[in-house]
Amino acid sequence: MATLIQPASDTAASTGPERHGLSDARLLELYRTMLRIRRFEERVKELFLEARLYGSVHLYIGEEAVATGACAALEEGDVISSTHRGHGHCIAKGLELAPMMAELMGKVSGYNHGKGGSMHIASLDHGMLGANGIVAAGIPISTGAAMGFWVRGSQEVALCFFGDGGANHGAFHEGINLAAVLKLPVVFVCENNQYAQYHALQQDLPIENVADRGAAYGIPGVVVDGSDVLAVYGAVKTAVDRARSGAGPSLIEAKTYRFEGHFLGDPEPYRTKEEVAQARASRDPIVRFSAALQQMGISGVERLQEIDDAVRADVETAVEFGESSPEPGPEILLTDIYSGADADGRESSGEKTEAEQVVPRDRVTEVASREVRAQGPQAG
Amino acid sequence: MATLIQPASDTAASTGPERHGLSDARLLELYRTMLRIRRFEERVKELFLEARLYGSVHLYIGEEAVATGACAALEEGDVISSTHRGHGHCIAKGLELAPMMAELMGKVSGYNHGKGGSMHIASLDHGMLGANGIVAAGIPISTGAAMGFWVRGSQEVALCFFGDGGANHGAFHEGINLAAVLKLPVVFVCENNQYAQYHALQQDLPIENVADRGAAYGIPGVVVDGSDVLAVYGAVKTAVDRARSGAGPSLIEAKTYRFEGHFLGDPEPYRTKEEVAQARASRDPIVRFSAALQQMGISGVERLQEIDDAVRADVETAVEFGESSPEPGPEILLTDIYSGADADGRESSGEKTEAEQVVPRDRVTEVASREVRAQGPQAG
Amino acid sequence: MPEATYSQALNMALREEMRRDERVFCLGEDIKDSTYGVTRGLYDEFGAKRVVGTPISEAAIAGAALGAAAVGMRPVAEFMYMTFMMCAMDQLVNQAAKMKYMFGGKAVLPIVYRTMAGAGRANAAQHTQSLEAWFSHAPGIKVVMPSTAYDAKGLLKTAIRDENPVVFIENKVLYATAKEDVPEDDYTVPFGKAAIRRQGRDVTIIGLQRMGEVALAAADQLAGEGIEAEVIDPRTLVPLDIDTIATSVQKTHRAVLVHEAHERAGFGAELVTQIVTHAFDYLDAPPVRLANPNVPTPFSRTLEELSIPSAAQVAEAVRTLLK
Amino acid sequence: MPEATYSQALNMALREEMRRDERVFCLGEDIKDSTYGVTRGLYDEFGAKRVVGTPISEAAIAGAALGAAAVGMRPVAEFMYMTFMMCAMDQLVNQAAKMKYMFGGKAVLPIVYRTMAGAGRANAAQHTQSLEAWFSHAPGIKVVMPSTAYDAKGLLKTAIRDENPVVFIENKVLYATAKEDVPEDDYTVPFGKAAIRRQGRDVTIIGLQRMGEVALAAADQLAGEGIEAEVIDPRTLVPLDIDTIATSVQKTHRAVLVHEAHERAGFGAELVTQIVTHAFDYLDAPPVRLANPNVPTPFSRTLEELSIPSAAQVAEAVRTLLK
Ligand SMILES: Cc1ncc(C[n+]2csc(CCOP(=O)(O)OP(=O)(O)O)c2C)c(N)n1
Ligand SMILES: Cc1ncc(C[n+]2csc(CCOP(=O)(O)OP(=O)(O)O)c2C)c(N)n1
Ligand SMILES: [Mg+2]
Ligand SMILES: [Mg+2]
Repeated sequence: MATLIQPASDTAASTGPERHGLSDARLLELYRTMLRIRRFEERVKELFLEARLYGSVHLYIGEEAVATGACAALEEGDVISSTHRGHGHCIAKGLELAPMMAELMGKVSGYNHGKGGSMHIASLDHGMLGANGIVAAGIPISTGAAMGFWVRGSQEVALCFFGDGGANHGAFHEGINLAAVLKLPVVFVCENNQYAQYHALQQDLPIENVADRGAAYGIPGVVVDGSDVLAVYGAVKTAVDRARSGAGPSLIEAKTYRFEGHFLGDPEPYRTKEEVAQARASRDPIVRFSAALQQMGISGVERLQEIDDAVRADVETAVEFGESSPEPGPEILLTDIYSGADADGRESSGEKTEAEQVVPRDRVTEVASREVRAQGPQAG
Repeated sequence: MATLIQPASDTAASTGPERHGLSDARLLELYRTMLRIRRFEERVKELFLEARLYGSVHLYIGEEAVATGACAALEEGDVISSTHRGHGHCIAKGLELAPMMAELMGKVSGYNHGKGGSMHIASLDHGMLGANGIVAAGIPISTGAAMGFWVRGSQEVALCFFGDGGANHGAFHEGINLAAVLKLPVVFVCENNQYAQYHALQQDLPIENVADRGAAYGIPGVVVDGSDVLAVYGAVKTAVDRARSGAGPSLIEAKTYRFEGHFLGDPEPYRTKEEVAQARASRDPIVRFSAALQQMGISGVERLQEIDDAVRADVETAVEFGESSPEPGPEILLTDIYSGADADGRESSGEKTEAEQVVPRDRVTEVASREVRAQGPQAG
Repeated sequence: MPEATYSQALNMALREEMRRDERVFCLGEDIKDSTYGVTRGLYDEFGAKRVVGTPISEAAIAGAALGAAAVGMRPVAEFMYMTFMMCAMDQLVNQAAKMKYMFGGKAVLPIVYRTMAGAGRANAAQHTQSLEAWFSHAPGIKVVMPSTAYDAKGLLKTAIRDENPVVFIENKVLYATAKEDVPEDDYTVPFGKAAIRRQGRDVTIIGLQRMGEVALAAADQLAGEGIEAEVIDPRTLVPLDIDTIATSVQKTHRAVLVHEAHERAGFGAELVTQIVTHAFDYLDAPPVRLANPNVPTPFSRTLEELSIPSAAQVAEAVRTLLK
Repeated sequence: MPEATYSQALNMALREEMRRDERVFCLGEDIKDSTYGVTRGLYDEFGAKRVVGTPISEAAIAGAALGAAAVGMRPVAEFMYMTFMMCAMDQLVNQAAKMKYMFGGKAVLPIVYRTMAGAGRANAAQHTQSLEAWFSHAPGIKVVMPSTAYDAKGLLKTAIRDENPVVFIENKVLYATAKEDVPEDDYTVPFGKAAIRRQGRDVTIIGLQRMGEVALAAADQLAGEGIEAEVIDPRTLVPLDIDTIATSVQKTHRAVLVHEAHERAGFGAELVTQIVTHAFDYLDAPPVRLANPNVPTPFSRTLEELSIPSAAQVAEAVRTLLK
């Protein structure tokens, strides 16, 4: 059975929320990150409904505490893999809103030059190994990133987000098992929002918790309240430390709820309006954390309002950036298929690639991790 | 944790082996089946070394109690799926030795007309859905057979053999999970012979027992001594009854050991000769069952010897049948690719197929299960 | 005779076949509330044992359909997007396609693997792949690509009644845009019979599925210039009606192939090969192949549009051919 | 310069590259005791972190290589038999092949996916599949098929140094039978350069991998009859050296393609298409394609032999072409 980490709020009455040693500034940073996700997503929805944005878009509203708490537990150089519902992960990992919004609009100034869109948004520079259109596909990939760190003996950790629906895919089993066998530095975070597209998780999962499957791989399985950002942070931090120490992977299940449809346009035949309204009223992670911050005396309503105003302004700037950016032109249709080669895979230059040089032994780790380290630490 | 079924022999001193209500005749039949497997395989090995037989051949020697005990728990109409190491499953499910041997020789009189060979031997008439060259691939297939029974509401059960190595494949996870979610009538039997080709299971499995993974699907996980045919029978019978009653699948792990190399020609660099010799001396399922039969007073040495003689004669007949059968000719190279169509998928006749008739509601079950019922009950 | 969309026509076929034969059942992800409407309402009529919702487990779906067929049922399995079939290739191609042959013929495997392919809706690279070439390269499987509502219904019925694994490829754009009168009664469209969608003498344009529309649009443009294109829809790739295609090319002396899948090693190459094999002496010029260039489908609408053959491109290719 | 088999030459390449660059590491099933000898001894030299044994989990192997490459390593992943890659197509084609493009170019993914294809050893249908056409249809992946020991070493080195996912197809029969002097020093064989294995004026025979030998054997037979065949080994399919092929066909006016994969939608169709595109006016007859017929590989040696193109068949095809 999975270990249940009690939501911080349950113990709040006696001791106040557990802050896991985070400074006031970092706590406010968590709040700001959650709001950035919320306001970004709200705006994306509006733009979609106004047909100023298009594609398959899956919103993260309601789940903000998971990405935010989890990414806050990472260090510079650590990497994440994500899912089709990836905006929150991007923001929590420190990606900027403007090139994100531009990417959702298919603009050339987007992170992927408009070639990826919402489902494939990525920034290796930030250690963000990509949203993914294929359920559970990020699991073997993050295991592989962890394998890379392990082979070269460096200290980074990989963190993998996936949905409850993904826990039934073969890639879940193979990816986690391989990581467990080799004790790779990776943390698997299941975002259990209780639905897989058009049906409730119960239809798919013959047991109570996804986390209980940790036992099948001899790794810790932990259930955490996914609307409590501090609880998520605490559970993930423990797992990240464990991974970094060489003790291997963990499986963390964050119980959460998505307030919006599966994708923009979802008629939501599978749940009632009341159910959603109740969840919004009772388990909004931002409302909860706002209350906690006030209770802890870290912030008053005014300060939080200021943060919100600033975030909204950032989102607006991102929208303007996206909308004013040019459409990609035909000249980039056939680029970026191969590195150092044309669209047919033919070498595009006679230059020696870096790989062809002899790399001295002691420079390997440095060279190898350079790319993923180019950017600073993520939010939180 | 998996439930451990104590090997019958451990309790033998006090109460004698548990016979699970099997008559003397059926017990002797179990013995005969195990011997048929052993003698068949021994002969296959000789023929291979004499180059009178070829291909990728994986022997079942040492594991006879698993197939025999498991198939004995099935009823007419039940089906099995098998693995690359399938000869034992075939014999236990009642296939005849002669067309089996002919198939291994690639002869037209073989079960598959020489098109399948050892790794694909099959007889749907016997409810034997095929050996399989792909590790774990039989798992979703047997889940599907069980789904077929469940959809039409008939009473058959599917039983799936797979290896310990297969427990790490995505198909294991998806196939068992799907069966568990729908509570399909299927029994998964893991033959844990402690090796997956060239390495010990420990390298792959981060937990003690494959059966412990049952908990990940909310189904019983049972460990049984795979060299004790009665223990296997007992555990599988319980699971088959459970499946037939509508309570869903079970995962049974039979701990066994393969006495021969992974395939014929294996240099066995991964284990010592002593280890093998010790296993042969201490856990030969046939020696054990022979002792039990004598202890229970069911049979004397002479009767067992008679059975052996008869079995050897059968095997010899099979060899003669195979060797005297003709090679397939070019005229069958391009047949059997499609049903009712030529090699390019073009309709080969204007006749209406049975499917094109209107099938009255009450005949459906009968029609649907006709094919798999054509043959009588299997050994045991 | 009511008007029906492609997706409604498919729904009619499923419903009628499920009523006709109790062995027919559907399985797949979210087929109860049916994302694209093809299985809509079937759950209400036939219940949870004939419309089986599964976890997100494509390999298990493919294998389960195979196992059920092996014991006498007639499953219709759905893969939401064709790209997801990549999660199930072993069960589809190593198992389902090969089983009958490996078993020496002693298996009858009536399975329909329904799926949806094509680009044009800004779904990016992982939700747009057209894999008809892969399945055509897998002996034992039949490959069907309906392009009209009428054919969708008739071909799906044929697929369900076929005794072999059939990969039945639907098109995401056609679901809603292809619309016509579709008979409510029982009819089938045979496999291996191409449809001549337009007669012409100057060039043969073969368009797969939605590219048939593109070919017809090009033909309309060309007609204004006095060029009469014959437009052929193969309807099924395996079996392929090479007779109709070759006869047309022998008449027109020129061929243009249009499909959405990537160009390199796509089914267009097979068509070119069969055309030159059967009509070499009649050809005035090499057949021209128009396809998705060798690039994963880009997300941006602007780029996506550039990556799908257009009527203008087809028309231009024909003009060049005729020069 | 010592004589080495194809399998030994591959082993040399791996060892040399692993010594040269610590980012290079191997992963796969049973690569420690190496079933076919390619990775033999590497574990002893480089240890468990550079020669990583994995569970039987092809999708995880493919994805792990991708993830490791994304963080700067240079993995060489092994799939014991090419058919088993069907268990990993999503990771290989949806993920590895598309990632760079989907990410707008911002990923460098130096991965070698080694595997073994071909028939000829009575392994039956599930252990013999040649899938070069599938991977050629997946933009973002390069496809390499060495046919000699020298090329095996040189192309594997190029593959390891390439910055892209490469599907590197070895051949199970050639492992032991292809043998020649292989330099011990560092050399590479470039991608996209076909080798002319034999010069001739009457016909161009293009043989993929082991079918090159068959083509050469046919050429020898034909030479006795005064027919001089040019035999070309493309060596890499993506990129493809169409220049060398087209130049040859423009000279000989006739082409025969030979491969082991199934005929329908095989890479032969792509070759025919490119040849007619580039050399139509030079062709005296349509290119002829010889391949595994559209049938899963049968087990029986007798049948298996019939399912692989033979020198006699190739020679006969050439004679017919020249009639
Ligand atoms: C392999 C695969 N199968 C099916 C889909 C279609 N699909 C996209 S999202 C989704 C549901 C995913 O549920 P879950 O993993 O719980 O994530 P959530 O959407 O709830 O965040 C499905 C079925 C897919 N993208 N990939
Ligand atoms: C998907 C797949 N991967 C790899 C192989 C190669 N292979 C054949 S048998 C085998 C080992 C199987 O081990 P296990 O499942 O324990 O069965 P055992 O051989 O011990 O009976 C391997 C790796 C295969 N046939 N299929
Ligand atoms: Mg979910
Ligand atoms: Mg084993």
